[in-house]
Amino acid sequence: MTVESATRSVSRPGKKPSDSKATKDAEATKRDNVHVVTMVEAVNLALRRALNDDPDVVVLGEDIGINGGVFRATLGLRETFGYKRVIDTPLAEALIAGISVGMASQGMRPVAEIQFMGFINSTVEQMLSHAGRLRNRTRGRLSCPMVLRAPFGGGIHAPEHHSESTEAMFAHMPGLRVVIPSSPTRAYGLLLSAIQDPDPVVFLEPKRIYRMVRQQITDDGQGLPLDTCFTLRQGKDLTLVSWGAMIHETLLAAKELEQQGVDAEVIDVATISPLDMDTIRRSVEKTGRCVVIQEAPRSFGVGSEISARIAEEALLYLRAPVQRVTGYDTPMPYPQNESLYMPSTRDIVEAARVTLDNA
Amino acid sequence: MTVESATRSVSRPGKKPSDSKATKDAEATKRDNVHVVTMVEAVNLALRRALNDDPDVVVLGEDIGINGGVFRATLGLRETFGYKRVIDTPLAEALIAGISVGMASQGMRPVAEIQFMGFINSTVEQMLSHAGRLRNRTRGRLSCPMVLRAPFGGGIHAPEHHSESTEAMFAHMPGLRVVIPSSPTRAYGLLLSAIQDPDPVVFLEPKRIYRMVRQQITDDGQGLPLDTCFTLRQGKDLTLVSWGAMIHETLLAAKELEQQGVDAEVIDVATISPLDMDTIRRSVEKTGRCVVIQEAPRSFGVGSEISARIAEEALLYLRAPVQRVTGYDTPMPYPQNESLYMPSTRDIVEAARVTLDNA
Amino acid sequence: MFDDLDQAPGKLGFIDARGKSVRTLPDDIDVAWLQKSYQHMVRIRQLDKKAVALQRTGQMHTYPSCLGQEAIGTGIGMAMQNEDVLVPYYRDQATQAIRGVRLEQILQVWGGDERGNLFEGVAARDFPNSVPIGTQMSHAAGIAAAMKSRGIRQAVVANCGDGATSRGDVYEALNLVGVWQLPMVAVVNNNQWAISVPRSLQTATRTLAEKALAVGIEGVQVDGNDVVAVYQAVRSALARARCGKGGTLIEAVSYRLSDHTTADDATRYREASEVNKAWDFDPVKRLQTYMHDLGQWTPAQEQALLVAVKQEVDAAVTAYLKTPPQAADDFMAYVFANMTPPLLAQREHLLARLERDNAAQGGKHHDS
Amino acid sequence: MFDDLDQAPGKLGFIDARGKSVRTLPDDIDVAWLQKSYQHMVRIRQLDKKAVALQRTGQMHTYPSCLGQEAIGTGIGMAMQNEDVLVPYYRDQATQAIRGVRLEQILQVWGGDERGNLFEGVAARDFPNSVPIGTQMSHAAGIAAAMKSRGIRQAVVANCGDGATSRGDVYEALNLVGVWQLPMVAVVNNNQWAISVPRSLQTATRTLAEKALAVGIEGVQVDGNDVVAVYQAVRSALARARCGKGGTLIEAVSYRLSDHTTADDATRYREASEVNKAWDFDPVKRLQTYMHDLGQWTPAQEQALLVAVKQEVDAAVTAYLKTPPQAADDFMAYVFANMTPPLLAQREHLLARLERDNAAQGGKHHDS
Ligand SMILES: Cc1ncc(C[n+]2csc(CCOP(=O)(O)OP(=O)(O)O)c2C)c(N)n1
Ligand SMILES: Cc1ncc(C[n+]2csc(CCOP(=O)(O)OP(=O)(O)O)c2C)c(N)n1
Ligand SMILES: [Mg+2]
Ligand SMILES: [Mg+2]
Repeated sequence: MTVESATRSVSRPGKKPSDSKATKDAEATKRDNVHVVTMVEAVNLALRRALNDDPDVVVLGEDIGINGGVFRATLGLRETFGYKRVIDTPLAEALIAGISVGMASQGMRPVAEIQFMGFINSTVEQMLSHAGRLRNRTRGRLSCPMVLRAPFGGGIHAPEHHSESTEAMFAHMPGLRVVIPSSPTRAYGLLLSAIQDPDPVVFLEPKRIYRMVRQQITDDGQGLPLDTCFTLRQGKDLTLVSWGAMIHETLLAAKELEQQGVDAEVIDVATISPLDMDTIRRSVEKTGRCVVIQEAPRSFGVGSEISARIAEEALLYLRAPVQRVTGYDTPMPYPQNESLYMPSTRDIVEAARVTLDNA
Repeated sequence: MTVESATRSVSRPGKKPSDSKATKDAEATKRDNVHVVTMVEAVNLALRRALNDDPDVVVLGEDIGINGGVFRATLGLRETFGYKRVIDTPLAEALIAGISVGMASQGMRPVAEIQFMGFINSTVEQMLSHAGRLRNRTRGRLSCPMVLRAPFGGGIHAPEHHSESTEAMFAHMPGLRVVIPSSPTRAYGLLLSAIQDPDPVVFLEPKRIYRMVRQQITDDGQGLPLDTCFTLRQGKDLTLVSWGAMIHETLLAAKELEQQGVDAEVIDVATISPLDMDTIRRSVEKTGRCVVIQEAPRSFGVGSEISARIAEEALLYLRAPVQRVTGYDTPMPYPQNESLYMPSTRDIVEAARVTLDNA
Repeated sequence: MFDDLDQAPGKLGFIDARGKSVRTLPDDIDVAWLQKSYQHMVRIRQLDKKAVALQRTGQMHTYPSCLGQEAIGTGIGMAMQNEDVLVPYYRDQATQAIRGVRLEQILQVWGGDERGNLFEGVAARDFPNSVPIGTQMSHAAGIAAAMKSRGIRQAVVANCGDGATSRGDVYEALNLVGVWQLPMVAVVNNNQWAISVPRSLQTATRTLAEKALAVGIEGVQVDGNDVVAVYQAVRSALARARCGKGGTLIEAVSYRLSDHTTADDATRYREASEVNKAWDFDPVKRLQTYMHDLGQWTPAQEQALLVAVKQEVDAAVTAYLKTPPQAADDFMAYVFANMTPPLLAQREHLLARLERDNAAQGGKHHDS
Repeated sequence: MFDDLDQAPGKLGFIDARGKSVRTLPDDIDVAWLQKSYQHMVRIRQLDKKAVALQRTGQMHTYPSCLGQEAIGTGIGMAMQNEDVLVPYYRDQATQAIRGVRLEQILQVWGGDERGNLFEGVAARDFPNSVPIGTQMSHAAGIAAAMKSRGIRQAVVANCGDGATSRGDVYEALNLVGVWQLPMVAVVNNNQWAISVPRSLQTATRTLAEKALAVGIEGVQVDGNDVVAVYQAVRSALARARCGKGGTLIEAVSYRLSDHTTADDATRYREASEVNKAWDFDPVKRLQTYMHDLGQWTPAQEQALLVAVKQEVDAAVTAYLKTPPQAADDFMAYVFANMTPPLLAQREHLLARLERDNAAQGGKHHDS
């Protein structure tokens, strides 16, 4: 996908329409199934749509029922679909993943929520050893159409373990898709596709931007394609590649660069694995310069794969070394020093300048 | 470390000395604490040395007591050091990691064995959320000098889950060291250093080469440096970078290349994280060409980080794109088709040729 | 030997080690049932024997025999209905065979061929056996939850070993069975060893059945060498489960008469005398004695069975050894429903490599 | 309300909800002990109140109050010896404070400053509170194993919530305590809710204490709103543990009177009436009544205590608010004992960035 399908977007990142306008929009368009929503509301809309359209879909996790999830992603679903399809589980993440594998093996479509990505670690055994392998192990006899959702990333001043970005861990696991939306539109469309997908998907939601912008979405059950990058902005001088919440800073950086006369292309990877290198490579072949931006610790991250692939596959086009703007190889600091860890818009602009200054 | 310390090596990879000679050597030299050992015996020797020299060291895991471990890495330790220091645990890997964190926090030095790396997944939560963070979280008040050992990698025709190479998962975790020996000498020296290290170390033992070669080792309690690559072979035309069992094929490839008149440098990364890029970069600056060889699935692996760093830091020296020779993005096949997955010597030679043919 | 193999109060048993009936057999058990169960047990023992022999001669990879525990697998298999789902572990060959998994498929799995997991018919929705200890129990709970949510009045049987009871995920799954009243029967094959670790080093409880108390489900200990006891316990637990009365944890006390697997050497860690003693409790022999004493099993019948079983197993071995190789790219073709672009590219790479190696070596695909 | 807060047979209690003694107090409990416990409880309640207020005014991040559960933390703290080790979870402020963790350190942790975990003195080997639910229990088992292996006759107290009992790692740790006879006392703060999930959705067992049966250790249920009951249960469990008699699981039944944390809104999922009813069982009030009825607590004493506590907490708040910022590179400096070369390079990067941002913004380090 080379241009964002979401031409229906009504607001730009960083500009939040006034609440009253949003409410009016939402009401005016409800009849046509058009909603003006934040990303977390878009997740909710997609879950609602999936529950409505497919009786095999169930939603499960901790505090997702009456509480609507700690981020309210499942708000109201229990009321509409009942406790048998919107299921509060005991406090056991390995179990949540494991029963999802079991349910999915029998043709159900469990959509499990892990409350924060910091608590996803005990699902690794099930995801790596089973979810990603059931189809292959049985040569297609059984399969595992499950989704494991988790809010991820830092910047909300949460306690320890509430700000992790460990997407690289899942990206390296064969048989899994790892999908990360970065706008309401993409949250809606990608989550629907993830649920409809016949294979397991780890769906990571950048919680820092859960409520940052609103977009107008037609709740038509249309998914957006997985396994493809979204080019959010066309440009000829430089390629900026990112995913998740850092797309926000990346777009801001593109704007700042524009003011400096630099025309940056911005690619949202969206599906981290399998990686759509075609889009990225074609862009870099055009621009010759690339900055990859990731929030996760620097080493052995998703950005490393992208940087390596660019250099391996487009070396002759590269007019400067790929720059990576990343977190540090440290745990996320407790909130007081969290911002020291986080990559900033300025870091991206600076890295872009380094690639540009490189003759 | 630019040259292998192990000049004391008495046998070359691929050439196994006759058993009778080995036995004779071993007996002749026992008085001087010199042993001619395989890698798994070297691990045993290091564990024995550590248990002997430091009363705080304990060894724990499944079947490591009277059975001596399923690969016999802990053979005889129970008899010498008793069941209180060589401890069979219940069958629970998360527990093994968790109690190791607890023990280490009080100044003990637990060396835990996970029977196969395929069963390490339930330790991820403890390793990521606690082992790698205890020091940082307490600003140095508590620390976690533990070692988590696991045999890893394929090629021994074992059942499913017995052939995994998930080192990248741990390499991405802040606060952990990930160390991989590829010879008896390095197994002995690196394991001792890992045990003595004040921080947690994931120590992965390439089981395919556990018994491939013997080397003469002086059991003097001397560790080898962590955080450094070992240059196993100097060369000027091309750099081959690998770790673990693939070092075997990498050295064979270097020989084959030599016959073709190509002088390859071979670097054993050894400590995967933190990564000693200096050694690798200097080598590539010299040779201008590089092949990175890893057994793990191709995408988002340790090789991606190395390839990315080379291109980012030595772009102007690169005379051809870095080549990666890797496993595929699939689960390890069941034994019958395992060899289809495994990178081969020929693959390395071919990749080398590609970099060389690139003017 | 740590857990008593004798029948005792609190441990369900019908036919004791000497082949004597100590309790009236359940109504639905007749001679035909006993003979059928016996046949299954003899058959699977023969399969095990062959599999080990194949391994010793380099025609099989690591194999986990269920020697001495045939009554567990058989009792379960006899108790399950077709629409129930089995989530086995690697010593459930007997149950799998009863559910129609072909003997050669069992050999294929351990011979290193994923196609052995292509179960058909009754077993089409069963899980393949689980290698990572304990992890299968939450799959089973998920399947049970799916049944419950779909209003299907069937149940799941999920099995694991004594060592597995130390795993937290087994507890998590059983706890869910309790709190969600799931139609699931968990059978612990307590063969007293987890490789070299005796049952007594796994837990301080007197029985494993009493672990049910921590999760609010029924717990039953049975003589795992008495196929009738296993059958009866599983059958009534399944009946309860199917009608919404919740799950059961069944501890079947038995003994691992073989090495852990062909890769193991049990003489390193246990006494021959212990193993010899355990042979006195052989589940196969006792059933034979019992039927014989009933006048329902003659040497001629035994002879005929041995011949038939040998033929069947030999045929399976032949079929196993004759299995045509998989397509080289099979290990890529099933990772996802449709091969992703990266995998398609990697398949190109694989095929090119094989062609190269074939060209170089005339057939042998590639060495390392 | 799912688990009864009333005292009942099988649930240890000394002072009931009305402040009446229903059982002779243990010998070692005198008026001074009661007054001290009372002071601790009042102090921690005041701290909680201030912390929540700080959060509401933007001077504190997410904070988990222990309102209503002060008797648990206090009873544990009173029962522990200095050389015992505490492995707390995030509602153990009272125990931590008794062990000498400074009140401002508690605030620092939730204010987002790792230095709050720099405990000294008695608490120097204690763990910081654990955020990932349940994971701390195996740390505690490991510490207990270290004590046992070193022949130290002390014990570990490890705490978790009712929701945590669903986690497999909690079971694994307790099972180890059983089989290794470890000197560990596990206290479950059963405050009846895990965020919005009631206790009844976690497990089917009638009590949480009976989970001890599955791991072969002692299980005790106590009135968690009765500081004497908590103290007595922990004290005797510790005594048993220290002399090698193994571990205990103590379920302290209480109620979470506050929101889960300041980020939670409990009115979304539970009735005000339930919370109001639970206030009748307030652990602080009942002890006050009891002492008052004994003639050992006057309004003047209460007044003086409130003043003292307010002063102490205000001082802690002041100290907390005045904490000088950490060095910018502190979050890199303690990842390893010595900064690795990559981290040293990353520190360079960090410092350069800060300099750049300072230059650009005149002080403010950097926005995102
Ligand atoms: C999670 C995990 N850890 C370790 C292993 C290695 N392993 C294979 S079988 C086994 C012992 C299992 O014992 P038990 O549960 O009693 O079953 P049994 O083999 O005796 O039938 C171990 C430790 C594994 N397969 N999975
Ligand atoms: C492993 C893990 N999963 C989820 C969470 C998110 N979470 C924080 S507290 C909590 C509920 C804990 O309930 P309980 O154990 O009863 O303790 P309480 O907070 O009631 O004292 C949850 C789900 C977490 N911190 N850790
Ligand atoms: Mg066993
Ligand atoms: Mg609670």
